[in-house]
Amino acid sequence: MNADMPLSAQLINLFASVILLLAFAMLAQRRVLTLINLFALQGLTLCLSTLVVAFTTGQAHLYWSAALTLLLKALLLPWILHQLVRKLNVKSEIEALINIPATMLVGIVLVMVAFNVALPISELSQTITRGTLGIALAVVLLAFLMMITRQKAITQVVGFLSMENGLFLAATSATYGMPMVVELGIALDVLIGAIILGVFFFQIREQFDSLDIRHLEKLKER
Amino acid sequence: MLTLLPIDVLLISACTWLAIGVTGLAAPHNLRFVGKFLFPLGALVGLLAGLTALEFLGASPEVAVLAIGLPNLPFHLRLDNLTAVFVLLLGFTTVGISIFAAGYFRKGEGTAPGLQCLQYHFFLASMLLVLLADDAYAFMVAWEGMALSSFFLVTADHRHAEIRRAGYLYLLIAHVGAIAILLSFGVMTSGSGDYTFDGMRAQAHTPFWASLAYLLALAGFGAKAGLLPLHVWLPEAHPAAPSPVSAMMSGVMLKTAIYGLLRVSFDLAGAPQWWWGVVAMGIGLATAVFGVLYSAVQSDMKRLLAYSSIENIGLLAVGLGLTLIFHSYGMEILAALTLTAVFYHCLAHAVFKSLLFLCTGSVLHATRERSLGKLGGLIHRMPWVAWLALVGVIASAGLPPLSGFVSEWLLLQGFLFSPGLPHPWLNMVVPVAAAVVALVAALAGFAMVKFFGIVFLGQMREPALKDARDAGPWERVGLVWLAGLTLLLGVLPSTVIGLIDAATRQLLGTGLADKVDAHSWWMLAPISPARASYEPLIFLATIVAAALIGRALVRRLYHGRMRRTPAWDCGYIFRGPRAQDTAEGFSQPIRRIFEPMFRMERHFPTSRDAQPYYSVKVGDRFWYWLYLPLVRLVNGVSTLITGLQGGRIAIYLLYSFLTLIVLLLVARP
Amino acid sequence: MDFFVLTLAIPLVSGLLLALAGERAWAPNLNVIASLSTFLAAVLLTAEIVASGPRFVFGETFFIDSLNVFFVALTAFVGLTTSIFSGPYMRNEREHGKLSLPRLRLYKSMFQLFMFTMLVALTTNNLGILWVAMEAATLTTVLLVSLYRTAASLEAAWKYFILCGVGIAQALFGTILLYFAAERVLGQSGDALLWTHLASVKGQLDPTIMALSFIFLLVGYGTKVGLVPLHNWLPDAHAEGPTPVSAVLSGLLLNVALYAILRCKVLADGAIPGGFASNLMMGFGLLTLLVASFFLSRQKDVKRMFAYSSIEHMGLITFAFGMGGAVANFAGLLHMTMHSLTKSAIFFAVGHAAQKTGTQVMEDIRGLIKINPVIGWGLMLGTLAILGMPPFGVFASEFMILTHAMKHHPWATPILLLALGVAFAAIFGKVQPMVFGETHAKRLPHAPAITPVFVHLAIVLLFGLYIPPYLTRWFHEAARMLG
Amino acid sequence: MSISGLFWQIFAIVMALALAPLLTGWVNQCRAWLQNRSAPPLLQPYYMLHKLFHKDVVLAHGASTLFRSVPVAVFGCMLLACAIIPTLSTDLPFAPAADTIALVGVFSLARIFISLAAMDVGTSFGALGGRREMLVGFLAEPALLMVIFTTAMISQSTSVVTIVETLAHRDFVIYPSLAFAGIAFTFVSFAENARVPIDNPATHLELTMIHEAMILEYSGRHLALIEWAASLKLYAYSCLGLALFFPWGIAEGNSIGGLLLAIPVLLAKLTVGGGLLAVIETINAKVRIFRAPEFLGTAFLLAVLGLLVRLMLETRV
Repeated sequence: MNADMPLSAQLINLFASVILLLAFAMLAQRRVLTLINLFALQGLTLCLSTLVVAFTTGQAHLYWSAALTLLLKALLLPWILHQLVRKLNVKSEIEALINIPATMLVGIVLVMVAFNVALPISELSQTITRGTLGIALAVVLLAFLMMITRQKAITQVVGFLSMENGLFLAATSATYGMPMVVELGIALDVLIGAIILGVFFFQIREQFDSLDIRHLEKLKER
Repeated sequence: MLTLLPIDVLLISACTWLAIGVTGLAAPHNLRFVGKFLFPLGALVGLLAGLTALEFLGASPEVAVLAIGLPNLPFHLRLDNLTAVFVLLLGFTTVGISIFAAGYFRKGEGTAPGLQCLQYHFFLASMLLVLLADDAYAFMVAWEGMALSSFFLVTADHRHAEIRRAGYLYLLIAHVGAIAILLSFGVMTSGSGDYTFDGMRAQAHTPFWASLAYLLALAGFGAKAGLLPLHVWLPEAHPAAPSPVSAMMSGVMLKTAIYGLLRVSFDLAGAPQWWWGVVAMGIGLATAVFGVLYSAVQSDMKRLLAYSSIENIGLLAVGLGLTLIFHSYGMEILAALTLTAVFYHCLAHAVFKSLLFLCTGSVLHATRERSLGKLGGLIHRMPWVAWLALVGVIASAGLPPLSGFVSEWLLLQGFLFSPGLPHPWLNMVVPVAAAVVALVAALAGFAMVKFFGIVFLGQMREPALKDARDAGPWERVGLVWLAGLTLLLGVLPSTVIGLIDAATRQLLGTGLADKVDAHSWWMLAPISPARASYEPLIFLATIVAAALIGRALVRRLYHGRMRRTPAWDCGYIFRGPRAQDTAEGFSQPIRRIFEPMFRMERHFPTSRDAQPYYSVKVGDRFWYWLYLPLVRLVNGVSTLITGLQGGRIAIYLLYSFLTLIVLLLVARP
Repeated sequence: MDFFVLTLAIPLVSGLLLALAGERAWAPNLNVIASLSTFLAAVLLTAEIVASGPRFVFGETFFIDSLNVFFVALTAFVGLTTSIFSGPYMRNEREHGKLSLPRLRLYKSMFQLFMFTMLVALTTNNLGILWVAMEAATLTTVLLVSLYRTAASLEAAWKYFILCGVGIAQALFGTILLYFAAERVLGQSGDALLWTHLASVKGQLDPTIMALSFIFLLVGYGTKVGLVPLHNWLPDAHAEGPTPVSAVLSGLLLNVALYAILRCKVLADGAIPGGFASNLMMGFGLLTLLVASFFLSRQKDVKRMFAYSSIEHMGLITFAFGMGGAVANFAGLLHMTMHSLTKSAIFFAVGHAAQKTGTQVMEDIRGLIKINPVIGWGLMLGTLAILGMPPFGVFASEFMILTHAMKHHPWATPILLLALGVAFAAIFGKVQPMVFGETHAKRLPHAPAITPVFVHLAIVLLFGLYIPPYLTRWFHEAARMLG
Repeated sequence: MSISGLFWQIFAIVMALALAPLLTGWVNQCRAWLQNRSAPPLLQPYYMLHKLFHKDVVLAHGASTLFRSVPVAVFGCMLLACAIIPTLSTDLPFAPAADTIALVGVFSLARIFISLAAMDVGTSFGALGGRREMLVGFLAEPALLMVIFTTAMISQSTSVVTIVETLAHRDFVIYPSLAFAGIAFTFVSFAENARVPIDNPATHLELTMIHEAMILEYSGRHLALIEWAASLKLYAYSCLGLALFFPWGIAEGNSIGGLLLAIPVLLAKLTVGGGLLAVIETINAKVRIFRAPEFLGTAFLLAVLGLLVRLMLETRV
């Protein structure tokens, strides 16, 4: 990191690093509620980072994005998830398919991959946030990994939402955010998706008495 | 001013057939309407098509482009002499079969008559279009339409699992063959993108690509014709189908494959290589031997005939191969000789095999029995069918003076004059091939004697056969038509060769007609009378005259008294119909001599059996050598691949994940 | 009135209306009427576009050219026939006690909303909105797939949701990268995601970013198309949802996802030299085709089997578009159309068959031709059509694809043929005993709506023999647009 | 075709009709001598025919029209065969009607007729004989064809007349191919004429018989015609063998002198041939029916070998 970097860029890089760190923390987390909290924290960091970008670049619509992020990712979705966990009586312990150290190792490899892939592109970018594109990709990949390794429906969903965070980070970092219509649309989709998920959880729970996705392995080729 | 060219007439014929078929759908269960009106109408159209082709033969090609088809490839049609010969075959054979069919269909036998009428006439129309098609798309549409309609006809009585299985196998192999044909067309366009046949003719093919096209066509058309090893559908599908359909398939449809092969190897693929002929001849010989041996050991009369068709197709392939060899070495007279043999055998086989299949149809209707072991003595109850079948049997056995012999004779002449070939190795192979052909012809006689003897002669093996009734008037007319054609083809070879010579000239540039015409019309001497000649009419007349004079003299000089008694049978007390030779017994020598060729499952009775019995099942080795391993391979791969769908969502996500990672790391512009 | 607005508004409004009052007796009729009006509007819109060329709507948000108007017409048509079909079908389901009234309301409402999202995805000029609409299409159908609330349907819907959600997230990443690339040329404005603008500057987009972007887009939308190995949700969702849903998923949703890829491919091809996007698509296409065909022979559930068949055909179409060029694109478009029509017809027939016999297990379905000759023949002919037997239109497009492949990519031909052969053997071997043979099943209370099956098949048959010249022109124009 | 040609053609046919039973009688007589039996009279076959013609026909109940037509048909076939094989002269107006290939066809036709007739009544022996006959037939027929091919290749023709003329004119060159062909032809002739290694014309033992099994149910004039046809067949084969391998003495054209010379030459050749036949029959034992394929297979192979030898050694000379 260059010393002559403006403060805003340093801040953004810091926030991005925090997001990546949180992604790792989520990957390593064994408890559902903590996981949701970490997710909320990630949303909050994302919101802050967006605010910094908005402030620095003067892009007005980014304030809206930041607000939306705060509302949706940091408050509403975590709240819904909390409610669900409570209502559905989810066991707080998360069972992973692969043990956590191994997952972490794979995660580190993924970060390397992501940085490598993003490097030639970041160099093309003129934005102050260009360094964070690799981080965004890494967050997406880590969330993907989390979805693969976790056995609970709810953790998969958190992974999925965390992936959205990564995407959002990418959008702000590479291009100062997508056009407003699109942002709104995406937010709406995420919200509806979350609601449908909630409905789903109840249905799954009703059907299987559990949210463990191991029950969802009946459909296959025999 | 409206002038109807022959090609228009043929097109109208095809459309009329389609229309007749659709009309059948209007009254699907009205047997009287469909049988007594639509089918005879179809026969008339067949006659029209046949006469048109007859009229056309010798004229210059006509083309037509229809407004249907693909946007950049509308249906191209073309009527040339090669097509005309096969239209002739289609038309005249159809007359007999359709008239027979008019009296054949019964209530409650499988698909409704009207629907069968649709499928049948669709089948006819598509065969006509196959012959007329002049671009790859039209050809493929007609070709697959033919396969499809005949598939539905084969499975008309789909309540039986084995019939369904036969239909499946048939359509599958037909489809695989169609794929090969399509590929062959693709190769022949040489990347020009022009899928009309004219476009293919215009290409200059390198030997490699031409050979590839030829081999693909051989595989594709061979699958339809029943060449080894793609023959397995044939003995299943032919018995399964209603008899007029078996007749149509065996008599006409198999010939369309020969047509395609001729079209590709002489017309489209460029100058033939000498080894093309060797390949065709080798496969043909193997097919012929295989067909005739299996034909001789069958216990089901329609299967027997089906295998006999395989044999005949094999002989046709041999003729084709020989023609290719001669043609590639520029020995055009000999090529013309063997090509004439091929055409002649196509015509002859179409007629006599239809005749025989129709006869089995009559027997089947009269007795509800296909197994040779339960038939016998039908000549007493069904004299019409029996005597007409005898005509077919003699022709099929390749005996003078009927049609089968003429083509065999021409083919053997071709073999005989082969030593002029510049290739020493070929010089050695060809006579051996001739020996095999001779063996096949002789074995065909064995199979045919078995067929006729067991079905029509002897005593009735089952009491129920006493109620068998002879064929009805429609069926008789159909049979007589075909038997008459067989006789005509047998005794008027020069005339017929004069007709088909236009096609020979078209493909080779040389014909036989001028040589044949140089002599009396009853004499067939394709090269010169000193080298070889055959006068079937004199031949027949001599035998008949000798027989009649002999009989008259004996009657005049002696007396004609006759008594009926029980059979003498070496003085043994008469032991009833069960003591007769069975179909299995009759073919025992063949099974024994050619044992390695068959895959036999036998059960011998022992002294401890409460109910001793003997049974033998003859299986096709190709199933075990080729088809079952292939099925196992596909199943194995399928099992491996279905492992992908293991039901775990995490694994599914992993697939996406890995795909992404791999693409990110590997894919670079 | 603007036909375009109507085309979009009718499904949206009727969807909302049905959501509010879908339990009434007239609801099924409303569903059909709405679909019919949508279809009519789409036809008029098509006529207008064909007559007067492409145009923008709502500023530059929507863009209708000959490529997407063709999909609009197709979508509206299949939507109409599906709604006709689903009337008696759903009534039977209800009388079998499989569905309650509120679920039927959900079904009808979601069906219309689904149509809306697809039409939006097809007509929007904004790649971001395209993404949003695709995601919304997923969301609406997730509820449709789990309509029966059985264990299996929940599982299928869950897998559908997660896999497609993740997939579509990749597509969003791709879209962001695309925006990133575009922004450097077009400047930072909302225009940078407008396809018409992107297409005009596609040569200047940075190849590195575009390559990365296309990978994400392909993997993302490819999940929805059902490209192997991203296809795993597809058979489950098709098999466990109600049959009308399977029909529209197979017949329409896959098309729309492929359409999204096509739009992106045009840009990627313009930006990246060396046929990067084409090669990727050809590779995925072939892999999909081959793997799916081997899946077929192991199937026991009839809808599952036809789902794999859809995957197989999507592979073939992807391959065709991958080859590119006017002929292959034309063939690809034609094949999409033929596949949509044929596959939905098959699902209609299969739906009735499954209802009559009370099972989707193929071994238990026998002798359809005896229970109901019309359904039996419908299934038989549909199957033959989808297997590429002439004279059905699927053969026409397969013929063009194969011949084009032989000309330009001869190495691919054996793979194509192997896959087609294996698929033929597998599907036909399973369908034939279902249609033919003996059975003991009994009749249904409501006569099935068979017209859609035969209307579809008749069109497919017509296309095999004759493609009307104005359609040809239209296809050619669309094909040229794809480059 | 000239009047004299027609006359000699008819003369040849009449001679065949007359001579054929005599040849059979001669062979039987020789056999009896060689086997130390008292010989039947030379004219015994004529007596037989005469007696049979006089007798009533006793027809089995199950016999169909086919059964009754076959004797005349077979008789007609054999007569045709005799008509086209040059015995005295090569100027045969009927000869173009059938070349050697068609000749083989005539024999097959007769065989098929008689096999069918054997199956007609529906007795166990009949069908047994029929299938054995066909077994012999399908092996003998290609062998015969190959023999004919060898000679046809030498003479570049399949016309019997041309073959005989060519072979008669040849210098005395040793054709190894003809030797092979000759042996094969001998084998085939034995099999085709129901002679000893394959069949025994003088037995009604069910395990061994072929020809006799087929005609068990015939009687009266039918049997007479069949027996006569059998004699004609033996005569035809003998003449064919003589024409192919010992063609000297057959007149070309219609000179009375040549023909008058040809008659004694033919008689002499037949006498010797019949004697040799009897000798071979006597010194051989009948083989089991399933050795017959080996026997005929050997003949087939020899014939093919002859053909190959012809191609290998003789075409280059």
